[in-house]
Amino acid sequence: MEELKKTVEALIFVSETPLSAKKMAELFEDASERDILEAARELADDYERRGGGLCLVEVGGGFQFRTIDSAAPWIQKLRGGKPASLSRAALETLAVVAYRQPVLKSEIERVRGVDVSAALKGLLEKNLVRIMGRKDVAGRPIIYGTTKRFLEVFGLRDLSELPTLREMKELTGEEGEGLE
Amino acid sequence: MEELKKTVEALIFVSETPLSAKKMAELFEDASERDILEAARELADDYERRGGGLCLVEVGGGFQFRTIDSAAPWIQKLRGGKPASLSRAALETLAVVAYRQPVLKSEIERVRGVDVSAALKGLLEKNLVRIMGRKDVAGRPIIYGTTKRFLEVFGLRDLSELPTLREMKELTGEEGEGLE
Amino acid sequence: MKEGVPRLRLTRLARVWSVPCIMDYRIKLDVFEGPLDLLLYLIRKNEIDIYDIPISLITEQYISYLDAMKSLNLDLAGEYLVLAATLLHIKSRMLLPVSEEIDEEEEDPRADLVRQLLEYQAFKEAAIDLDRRKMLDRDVFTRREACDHAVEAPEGPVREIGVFELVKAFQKVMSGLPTADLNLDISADSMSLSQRISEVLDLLNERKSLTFEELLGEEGDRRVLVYTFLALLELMKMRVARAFQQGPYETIRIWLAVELEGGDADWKN
Repeated sequence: MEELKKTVEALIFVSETPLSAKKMAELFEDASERDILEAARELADDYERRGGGLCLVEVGGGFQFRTIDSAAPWIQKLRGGKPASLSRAALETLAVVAYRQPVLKSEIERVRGVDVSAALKGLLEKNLVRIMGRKDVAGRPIIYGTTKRFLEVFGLRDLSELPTLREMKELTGEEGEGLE
Repeated sequence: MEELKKTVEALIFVSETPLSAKKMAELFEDASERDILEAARELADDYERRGGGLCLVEVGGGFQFRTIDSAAPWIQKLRGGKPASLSRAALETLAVVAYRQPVLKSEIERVRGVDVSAALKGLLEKNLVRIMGRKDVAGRPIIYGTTKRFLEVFGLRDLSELPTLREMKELTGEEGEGLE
Repeated sequence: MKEGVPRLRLTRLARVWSVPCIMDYRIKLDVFEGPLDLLLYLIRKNEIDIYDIPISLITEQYISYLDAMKSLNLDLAGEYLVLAATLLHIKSRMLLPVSEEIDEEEEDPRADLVRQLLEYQAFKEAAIDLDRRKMLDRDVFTRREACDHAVEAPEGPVREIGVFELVKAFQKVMSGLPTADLNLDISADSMSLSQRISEVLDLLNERKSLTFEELLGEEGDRRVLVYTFLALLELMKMRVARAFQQGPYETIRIWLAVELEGGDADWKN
């Protein structure tokens, strides 16, 4: 294997958060961001073709090694404790923040029709949502948005990867609701 | 790749310490320690043959992924330039300065209940806190405040964008609900 | 709550809807995420076209649902009652005779509610989509650093920190103080004052002395004007700044009462 590709693999492996090609490029003198991006994507292909227990994904603006999902039950057994999971209230609140950001609490509450304080607080604590600042209107309400961690947790490269909101979809014929 | 081998790879990857075949065997009902040992050694061979940036080594009675030696200088470089997070003491001191500025050291110490010299020094060095002046009283104590860099790190336009305690209380007031 | 539980409950709910009993209502209660969710459920259950909701029927079912919850002494969030009132209002408007001429221009009384329902429905689906993704630490996992305590490097950049972490830290510190000290009223205003104090200090440090007019004249904004004045008072109270006036009607001049620390760029940045 080419030296650069090896090093890129090692760097992504040791990084705690998704590692961007840009950041890696800062370390090298004789490799461009483009070379690195190419090496990393080749690696991702290698892992996919190999079909092992690991995969290399592009997420949150960088690259990260992850386990395949079929291994999840065993990993949970190894680690013990409950798997991380979000309640419906949290997921709905998160969805509104993700699609409507920068967004005010009052707007989230208007959309969901309920008080969202507790859900919002939980999302802030989980570092999925962040405080972006204040809006320059009377009362200067706090503006919320999603974090990089949000992209990482949901395996998104960036916000544009979120599926389009099916806002005007007909409701009739939509059966089998509820979270799966 | 065989299912057991994939799972073994994923398990070793997520384990913080070298993972023994014995411990893995406890997770499976239909795989013996011997099967697992075999799968793990096969994996180690695969990685060696592949000659990439990672290797699977048998250490301390278990298996662990490691980066290859030749990547060490780059990893060090990556870690060296890595933005450090603030310790709890630093973050708490910074919080008091941010919310109570212009503030004296004695006031920060009264609030935090501990000596804050070291924490303040660190924050001054990191350019998050600055000396705003001296109070014209006996001893001419130093007045502290936050810097522009502080605003940058927290992504704020100005200090008035900081959430107030009341706003946070509104979020945290409700118990239960939301996330689990 | 375990994953998958909501779906299970909803299925069960659909099955038992026609035979209400205490346990079922209890189950139903935490299935719905609010009044809109309940309304969507009723619409779906009755196989109604959302663009043409039979308001009487839905209102009746919605209210009898609330009654059932009340009779069980279950906590009924105010939001449920607000929607009940909205439904009754729409119902009464639908009963009014519509004159032919304005018929075209006047919007269907249900239009707002339909829009709200459709919007909520879209986000509900988006939430389901999110939940279906491979979620980190639930479906997929990454390596964990063996021991990564926040060790402070004396130099080097600082990681970006969320504002929430800072407030939490402050909350934690304040929670250790007697309530008299809590001063929960740290408002956006006092933060604006801090900001202005810092700016006035910088200005004084740069120029050594300023006239009152120069200081106030910096910005035209009335709010800033007030903060500037308050900042000045605060600085004088702290005995950092002093104001002198030669005589009545003379210009007021502001001075730094003390030398600021050297010319170190560090704290001016």
